[in-house]
Amino acid sequence: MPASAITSAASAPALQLLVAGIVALVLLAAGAVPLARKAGGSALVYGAAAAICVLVLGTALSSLGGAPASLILPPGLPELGGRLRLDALAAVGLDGDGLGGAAASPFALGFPPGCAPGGAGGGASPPGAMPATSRRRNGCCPSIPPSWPA
Amino acid sequence: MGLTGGLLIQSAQMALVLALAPLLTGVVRKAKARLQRRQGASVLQPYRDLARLFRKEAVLAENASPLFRAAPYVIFAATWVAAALVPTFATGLVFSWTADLIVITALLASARFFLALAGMDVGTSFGGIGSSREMMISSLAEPAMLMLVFTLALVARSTQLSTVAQVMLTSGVGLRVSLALALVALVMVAVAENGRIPIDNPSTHLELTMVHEAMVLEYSGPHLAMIELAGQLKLVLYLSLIGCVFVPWGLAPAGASVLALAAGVLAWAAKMAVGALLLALFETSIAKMRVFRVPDFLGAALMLGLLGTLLLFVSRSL
Amino acid sequence: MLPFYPAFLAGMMLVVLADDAFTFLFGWEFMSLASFALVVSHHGVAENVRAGLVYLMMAAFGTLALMLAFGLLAAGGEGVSLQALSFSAMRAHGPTPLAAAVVLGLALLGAGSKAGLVPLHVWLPLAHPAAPSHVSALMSGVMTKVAVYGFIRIVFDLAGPPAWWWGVPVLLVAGPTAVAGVLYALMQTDVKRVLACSTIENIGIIFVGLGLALAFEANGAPAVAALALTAALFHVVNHALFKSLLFFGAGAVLVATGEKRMGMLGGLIHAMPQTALAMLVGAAAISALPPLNGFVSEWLTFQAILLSPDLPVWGLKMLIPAVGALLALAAALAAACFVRLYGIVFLGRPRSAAASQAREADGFTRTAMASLAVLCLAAGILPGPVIDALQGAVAPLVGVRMTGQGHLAWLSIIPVAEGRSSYNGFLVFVFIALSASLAALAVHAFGSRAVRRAPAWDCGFPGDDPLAQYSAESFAQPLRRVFGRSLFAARETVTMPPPGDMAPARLSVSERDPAWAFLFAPLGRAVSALSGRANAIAHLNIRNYLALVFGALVLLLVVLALWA
Amino acid sequence: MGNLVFDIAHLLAGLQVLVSFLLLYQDRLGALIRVFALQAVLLALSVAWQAYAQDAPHLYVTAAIALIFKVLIIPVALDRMVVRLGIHRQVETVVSVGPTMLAGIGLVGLSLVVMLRVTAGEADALAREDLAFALSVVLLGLLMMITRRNAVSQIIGFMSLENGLILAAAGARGMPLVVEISVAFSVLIAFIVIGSFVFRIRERFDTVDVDALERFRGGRG
Repeated sequence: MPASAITSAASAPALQLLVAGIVALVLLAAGAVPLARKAGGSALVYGAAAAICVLVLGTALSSLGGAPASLILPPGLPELGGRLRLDALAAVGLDGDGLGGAAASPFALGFPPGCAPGGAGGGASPPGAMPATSRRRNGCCPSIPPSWPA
Repeated sequence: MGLTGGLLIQSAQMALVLALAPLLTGVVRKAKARLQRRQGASVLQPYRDLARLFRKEAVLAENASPLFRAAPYVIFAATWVAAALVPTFATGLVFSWTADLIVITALLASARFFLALAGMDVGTSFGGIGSSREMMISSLAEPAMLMLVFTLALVARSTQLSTVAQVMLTSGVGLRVSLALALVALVMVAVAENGRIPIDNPSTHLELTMVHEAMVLEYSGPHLAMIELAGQLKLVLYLSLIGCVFVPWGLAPAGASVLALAAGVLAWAAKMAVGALLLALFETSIAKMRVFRVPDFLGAALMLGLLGTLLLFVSRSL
Repeated sequence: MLPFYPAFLAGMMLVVLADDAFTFLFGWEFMSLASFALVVSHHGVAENVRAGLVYLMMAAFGTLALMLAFGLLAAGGEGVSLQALSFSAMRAHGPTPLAAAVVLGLALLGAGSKAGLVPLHVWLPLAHPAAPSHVSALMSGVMTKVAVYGFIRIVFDLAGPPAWWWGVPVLLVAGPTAVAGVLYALMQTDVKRVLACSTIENIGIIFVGLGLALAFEANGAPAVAALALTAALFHVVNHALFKSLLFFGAGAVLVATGEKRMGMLGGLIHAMPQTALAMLVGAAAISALPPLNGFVSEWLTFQAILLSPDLPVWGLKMLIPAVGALLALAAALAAACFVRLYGIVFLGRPRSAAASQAREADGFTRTAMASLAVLCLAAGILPGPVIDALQGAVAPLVGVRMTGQGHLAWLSIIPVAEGRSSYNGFLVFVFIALSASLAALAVHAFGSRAVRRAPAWDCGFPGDDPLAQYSAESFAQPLRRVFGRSLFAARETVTMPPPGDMAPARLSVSERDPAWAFLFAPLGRAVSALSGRANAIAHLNIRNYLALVFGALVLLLVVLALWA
Repeated sequence: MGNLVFDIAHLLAGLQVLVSFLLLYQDRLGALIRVFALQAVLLALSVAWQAYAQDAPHLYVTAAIALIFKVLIIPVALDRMVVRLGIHRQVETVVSVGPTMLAGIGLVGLSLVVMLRVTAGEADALAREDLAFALSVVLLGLLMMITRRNAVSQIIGFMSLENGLILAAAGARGMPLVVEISVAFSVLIAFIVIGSFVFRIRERFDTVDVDALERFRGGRG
């Protein structure tokens, strides 16, 4: 299996772009580890993820009608290599991925880190009396005055 | 007749439906009063009520949100569009292909969706009672209606109302058991959807029993007028739906002459009157059901619809 | 938590692009593990960790099923080389009918456990809410779609021509999934759990479409199969849109109030108007209301169901209308579920201090939600172009394309035949908008424009305690009483305080998930019992271990003797 | 002449299996060590005879190694260890001798059946015979390790198992010397480790009973 990425069928530039997108996402994941602690880190990561997803969405939409393209990448099983194929069904699936990512990433920018969804604590149905929910301030959830006027 | 003629008929139908809706309700109330040996208000009383409400000022609860003010218009619009798509005096309307029976059912569902939300908006427990029960009733009535649509679609091989009416009119479908089941199921669903006696009492003021009334408790002035009109339009829709599918005689075919159209209107008016009297008779002869007997009532309608569909397979393929 | 987000996206994209079993499973497992890491990102809360573990178990089970399925598919090839693992080799020599049937079952298990088909859905209401909102939006909106893609790729593309009965198991699982999913959503009081359970319902609708496509394709009606498959794919796109929108709204509410329980929210429309508007569009779309996109895919599915009498097989003829009834029931219950969710969270009066001091979400959130809401409306109004775009994917799978919808007059869609049925989202929207504005004009022109604010009439009762409003449990009480009593063993218990004690009485609702009670709990007990007994092996002494080694050796020799 | 070679090899291998049974039978440590030395002698003879039969000179080296280490050095070391440890000379068995003997017979039968079936294609009867006996010596050695409580007797079981390996190696044609040496030396290393291990046990718990270790290993599950 030659080391370079041989292309059996006509591998449209779209497929190579998509592979580049996936590789970029994986690199972003690796890069995000040191960034996680820095202040602007999450914004940078989510912004980059949003950009890549928009790119993927674009290429997927453009290749909905196109002829299927396939690609064999060196990493993968010895005789088989990592085979990738972009046909219409894969394009529809990618639309979903790209769209979801492109919408979720900007949303995540607005979602301050450290806001534990369970922060308000579990609890069965609302207690009879008005809950005196005093809660330490943790970034996003506003601190609630201990006693709320009945 | 061309497009303009078609448009004319379509707009004539929409205007006719809108104009006669309060009259139909007036006739039903008058008939019920007479059956209960009461004088009863005049047949035109609903018009006066609507006019009075239009002139009064709208009192909104402090907690009412923009949705509360916009909901009546959306509810009225959805119901009016649905009513306009049901052929009354002529089939083959210009816009009949924009929507079929499933879309009409869904339009009524969206009207109910916004009505239930508006009911909950003010934040009183009565709005909650109304919306909660309305949603329970609709979660059974809508599947029954859709099973009805299946039966009609299997008989007429189409869900377009005008095509269904055409098939019923011309091809001599003949008496079929499944159609009879479908008729009974449609009547039951119509009673449930319009909040008539066995399910909900339209003229009640006893909080615990009301469903439709509880949701619109906080409305007043023009908003209440919109919702009342929407309710009356829905009654006209269901009666003309029953008329056009099961009593299709007198429907003017597409592109018919003005005379045929006039005959169509008369036939339709007659059907509406007979329908109103039957409804009044039915309502005075039955008492309101407990809320939790309603699921059995509507469950029966769903089973009738499903049975109708399955019976149709048997009769069609034998 | 941050690095796993791009990894999760990369994994999903890799699965979709994979053209051989190894890359597919590699991407699949990569996606599962990344999403597991995201689910337990808030590991401070105990229930998140439990949810993560249950999710990991189900993900492993799903991958095992898919691995076996690919093994069967690859077995078709002649030589025992790795080349057989590539999808093109699998397509070249399809599996034997028996192997194909087993592959269908395995694909249903594998993809079904990830998508959330009923018996295997138990992890979904636990895992999706545990993740941060943007991740649960991705998991519900996109990851379940990757599972559906996996099912379609294996069953429609690789497993060769379907047998006549292939539609039956899929429909038998999909119908109950739709109804059970939405009924379970009605019982929940946590916003994100309601959304996760409604994902189960939408997956049921998608698999009904897939089951219909299988049934029609196998019984010689490829045109209707194309319609059913298009309906399923259309609903895949729709669900990705409005479910992400709803999860973003839930996230915005969570950020604004720090509260997930519906019983503590209420009246948020006053504080968060734009979020409320976007959520209204999302709720209306998922309840399949006409001008929006949810209705179009359900309408197409119903059109496919209406064509069932053409099928020669009696079983399918009876099964499909029954599944249609289940679908209609699920649609109506979905509307009830989202009236409840929207009404209790956004309308009414705030039920807690947190809800009363909520603030509107920030710019990014609102733009993300607004864009998705506009897409929902666009897909609802212009279904034709979307259907044509999907034909590229449908044609190779069922062999035939649906008739072109893009160019039809007035943007309407006619799936099968002119006289049969047609729907025009655009005109319906125009009519509603026109008549609503007409009515508004008439009121402003003739009616009185005076508006006065006054305390709510409420039949004269002065009570202003916000807890007197309907809560999540009380709104679902009629539906719980009608549907939930048998299936979910829903019980309401009232605990009265001892006489003389002034403590308030409490009414609590208890329900259990039948899949958990009858399938997974006994399984868990059996496993722990077995492992209890097997635990003794860990505490043998050296000599016993030697005995074990010796026993194994002797056993192998005996086998060798008997078998060689 | 051919069958004489076969007969003697057959005799020596058979004797080794017999001695393995003897090992199982012994109940005193001193006797046990001496019987082990006897088995080592037989092994050396058998390897030497194989060397003569296959006229492979390197087998003589193996025979010499076996003779020096297994007949002289190891038994003497074990004897001194037993004396220094001062442990009681009784060989505690887990299962009484009768069932152990029956199990041994069963094992020999099994190894014969297996080896004859597995090597059915081989022409050379001598090698097949040798391998069969070697496998039974190995299995008997393993059985001894399992049914003995005393660490020293387990060591001897392990050593007789190793003898079986050497016998098999010698029997198989053309096994290079390297393998034999490595096998031998691995056993020696194992012996050293076990030896030190036994001394450690002796210091800490003043008993060599393996079950006694059990108490200090952490609670049951």
